[in-house]
Amino acid sequence: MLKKEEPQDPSVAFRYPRVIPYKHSLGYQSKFAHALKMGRIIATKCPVDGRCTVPPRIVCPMHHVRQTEWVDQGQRGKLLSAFKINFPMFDSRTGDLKSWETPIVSIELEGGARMDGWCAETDTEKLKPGIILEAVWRPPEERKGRVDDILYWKPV
Amino acid sequence: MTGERIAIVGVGQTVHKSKRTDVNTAELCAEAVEAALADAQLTIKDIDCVILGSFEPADGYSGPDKFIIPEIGCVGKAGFEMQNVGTTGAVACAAAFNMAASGLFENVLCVAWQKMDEAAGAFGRGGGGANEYWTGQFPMSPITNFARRTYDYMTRSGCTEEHLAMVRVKQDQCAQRNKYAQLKLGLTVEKVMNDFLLAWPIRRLHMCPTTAGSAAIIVCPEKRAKKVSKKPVWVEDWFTCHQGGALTMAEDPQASTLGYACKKIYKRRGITNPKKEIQAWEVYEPASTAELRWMEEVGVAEDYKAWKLFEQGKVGIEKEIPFNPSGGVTATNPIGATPVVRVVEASLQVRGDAEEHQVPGTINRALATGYGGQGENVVFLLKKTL
Amino acid sequence: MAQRVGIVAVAQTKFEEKPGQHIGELLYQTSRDVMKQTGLEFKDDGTGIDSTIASGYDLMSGPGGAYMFLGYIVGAWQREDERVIEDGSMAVYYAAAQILSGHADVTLVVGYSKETQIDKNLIECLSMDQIYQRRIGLDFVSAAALQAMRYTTKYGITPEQLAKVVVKARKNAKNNPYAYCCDSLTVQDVLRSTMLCDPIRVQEAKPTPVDGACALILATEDKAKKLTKKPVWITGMSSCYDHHELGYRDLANCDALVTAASKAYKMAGITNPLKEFDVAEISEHYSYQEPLWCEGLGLCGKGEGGKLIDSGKTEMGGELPVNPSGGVLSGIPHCLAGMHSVVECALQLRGEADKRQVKGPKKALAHGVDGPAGQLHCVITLEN
Amino acid sequence: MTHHDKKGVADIPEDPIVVEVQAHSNFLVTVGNTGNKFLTEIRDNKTLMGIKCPTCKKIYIPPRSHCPTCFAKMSEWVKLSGQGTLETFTIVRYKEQYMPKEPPYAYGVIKLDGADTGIVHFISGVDLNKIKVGMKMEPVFKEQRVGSILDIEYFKPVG
Repeated sequence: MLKKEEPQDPSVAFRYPRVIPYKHSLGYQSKFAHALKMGRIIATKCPVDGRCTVPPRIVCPMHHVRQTEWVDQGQRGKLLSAFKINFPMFDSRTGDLKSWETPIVSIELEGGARMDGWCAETDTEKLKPGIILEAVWRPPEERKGRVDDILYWKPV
Repeated sequence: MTGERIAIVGVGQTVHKSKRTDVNTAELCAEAVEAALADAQLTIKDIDCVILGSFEPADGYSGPDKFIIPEIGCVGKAGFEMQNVGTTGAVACAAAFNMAASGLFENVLCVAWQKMDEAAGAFGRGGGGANEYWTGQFPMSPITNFARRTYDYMTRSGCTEEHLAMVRVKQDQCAQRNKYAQLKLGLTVEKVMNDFLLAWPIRRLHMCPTTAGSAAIIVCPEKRAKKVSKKPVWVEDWFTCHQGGALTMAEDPQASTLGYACKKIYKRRGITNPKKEIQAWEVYEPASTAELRWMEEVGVAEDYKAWKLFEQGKVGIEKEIPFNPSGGVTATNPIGATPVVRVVEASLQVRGDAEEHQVPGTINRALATGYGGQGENVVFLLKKTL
Repeated sequence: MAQRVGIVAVAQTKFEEKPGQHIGELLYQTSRDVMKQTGLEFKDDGTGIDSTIASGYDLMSGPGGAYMFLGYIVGAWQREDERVIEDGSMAVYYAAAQILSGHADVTLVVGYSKETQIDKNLIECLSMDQIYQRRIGLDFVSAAALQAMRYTTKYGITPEQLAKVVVKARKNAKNNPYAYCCDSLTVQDVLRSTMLCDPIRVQEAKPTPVDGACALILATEDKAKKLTKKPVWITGMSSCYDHHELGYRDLANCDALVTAASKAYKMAGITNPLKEFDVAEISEHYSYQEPLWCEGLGLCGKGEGGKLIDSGKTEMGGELPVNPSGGVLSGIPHCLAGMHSVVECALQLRGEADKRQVKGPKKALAHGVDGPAGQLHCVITLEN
Repeated sequence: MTHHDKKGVADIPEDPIVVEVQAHSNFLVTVGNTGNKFLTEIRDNKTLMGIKCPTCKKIYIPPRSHCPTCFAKMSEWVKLSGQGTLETFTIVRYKEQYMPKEPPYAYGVIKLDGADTGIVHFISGVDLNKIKVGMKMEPVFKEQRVGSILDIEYFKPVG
């Protein structure tokens, strides 16, 4: 999808490279980032129906009430779905285009929240919904308070 | 509604292509505006309000309306720009409908565009709508979203890859009859099933292409519409039903507001049997496979059984269910303009002006939608008579 | 207008640098505030808030589609939720049109801006056309400076007159607990401050970065009367585009503003704005904009903006106090200025502007602007 | 599920974090046929061309394919001398990453002779403090021209 028969003449078309810097204030989500650095996953909980959400949300979308309670989600979860992507995509950690060998999995954590992750098991045949996966973290010094501080999930 | 009843009196779109080097973005919009004005037999002087719509991340601009305005001859006119990820064109239409129905304006122009040949390459990094700090940390894109959606659909419904291919072939058959459509490939089920696999079960042919294109509509309140147009298309109702990132795909792979929006809008308009009461459908399917679930959500198929209709050959321009007679989004996708193209196509169907891809019989009512993000939908109902 | 649209509640955050707060917190705080004032909740049966309209540039909140992840905070869960990507005044304009159209009875309007997260000049620069004006590095600051130079030289507006605008803004801001900059400035201080982009000095430009949010609830006439004892009515409104290329315009004029104002005044039946309005909130991102926009708004003749400043008519206690809140020059974030103008006007008309209250106002004028050198103006007239 | 112990969350700090990220993009800007003609004339002939509206009779520069006020299609090119009058100017004294020059430098709007509009460009070849509104200006072209508005290096006072 990149640079296919691109015009060389700037009077026809030219490249406009740009870099937009952002300084995201994580605000109430900071606690979530701190937890990731500590190797833990926490979620906000809706006071009405107890639903836990990752990434954390300031209000419950359905009930529109402030979610102030945080719940530890444990280190394990149930596999919901898994699939592999066969095309290169950007790695937001490095900004590079790369191929992804490992499948993307959706997991329902012990605490009830659902999130995405990578899976160590590359054979998607073996990834049957319902199997239990466990989080494998980057070494503490490499963690940045991002969801990808979880290196991957591996079947228990 | 307490405001004015409104009608679409003119529609226009560019011939959609993967690449346009002869025009810049503003000039691309001008083509659609010219077409809409010609269709309505109005001039730019008649227009008193203009609403613009573009999906900014694919546009290289922050507030692209500013440089589009002079090119479409709208200096000195009232207006503003709307945006809401994939439903951008749809909220722009909704805004145009509101402006016309408010009684403040006589002729409202709505124009939306995307020149994606400019954005290719930038788009992957731009994020394709998945860029809130956390979700952006996974390489999520419409492709992965629809892979998951379709995988989930297949598990629940029992439909096979072959059925998915049938949907794509039907889209292509429709697109071949639409002179504005971009992809006309002469597909067979076998060809689709052997196409490059992006993320199982999504193959490249299943995903919407990148398009340079623009579309425009002109909306008038009742009195004016009756005066200027022989074939006004009445806007019966609309619902910009968003969920604002309430659910991630992990939380609900079938997250969609379409079913809810349709139920609500049908109730409001007294529609009890949509399959019978709506004769043409232009539903925004970013991936051909999504069409199955959308058919169920809008009420033309039972839950998780839409694929059977394809098996039975019931879907097509001359068939029982005329779903996306234009070829849909899998054939043509200038993102910001895509929902406007749906409205344009639905209007043409209602007027009986869709030429080669006209659904036979009288189209009393048509439904068009816009889709965006992770299951956000906007629904429009258009009618032949008031 | 066939019927009136009422503003039934307004809210704003304090404007300041808020690096510790997520955008969502600002949105939640202000939207909850107006919901609390009216007792309204998000409902889908027509008894609560029917729709939400937000304003703000997409690239302000993140690199693309970022607002999508914020919509739920202001009630987007299976509800009407749309966004105007212009200055906040345009969101109010559209919300009022949506109510007039009968499509919604009660609409929540929100605006947010977090300048601490972004490079404001860069985002603004991305509005310029890519082939000619952005190519040479033109942004909103230099575009404004070109306009300021043309305007001041054509009509002989003096640096002192412009400095007075800043002094007035900061003085007024002292009475506004929400304001960001309320330092005591003298004309000399302004004139001695560093030159940013001739003839605009640092103190004559909008302070940045500032964060904040505003929210309003708009309702049909019937509902507004039930929801509050002090509804504020929108009586006239219009927006208008000008040329994008600076060279296509005479920058000493603001034709788009003249058109927008005349349309809004016609709707509201205003013939002598200076006399009929009791208070005005005008979006002035640079000092020269107050006299120029005042001319465009018909508060004085062409080229007489400087004299208007000298006359003291726009000071607190004058014939028509302009920006009792301190306005944008006291630090209202990008994209939010026009919505803030409407919020402040509503507070004035409700008599709830505390120390910055103008005495017994009946009619107010709110103004918002977007685009380089005032390409897109929006005028909203209000009444109590 | 499992018997994993769930811990309390009180020990997790809450102090606010600000993360810096950069969004990169590289858009391909299409100039279009009208812009192409204008830029190649600059490149090949060092000539500034205006375009004339058949209805309003106004001559626009930089050109566009539709009249901004009447939407008439424009195709009649008018050769301009390149000289014009400085309508307004400014001196940029702040630095931003997207600026093509090191401040301080000047922009001006030059109302071109024979056209109804002006063009925004750099002003140079003169002491910045001596730039005056109303000066007669002319373009200075780059030696190496590629077909861009930047092929005009700057405008300078005539003579």
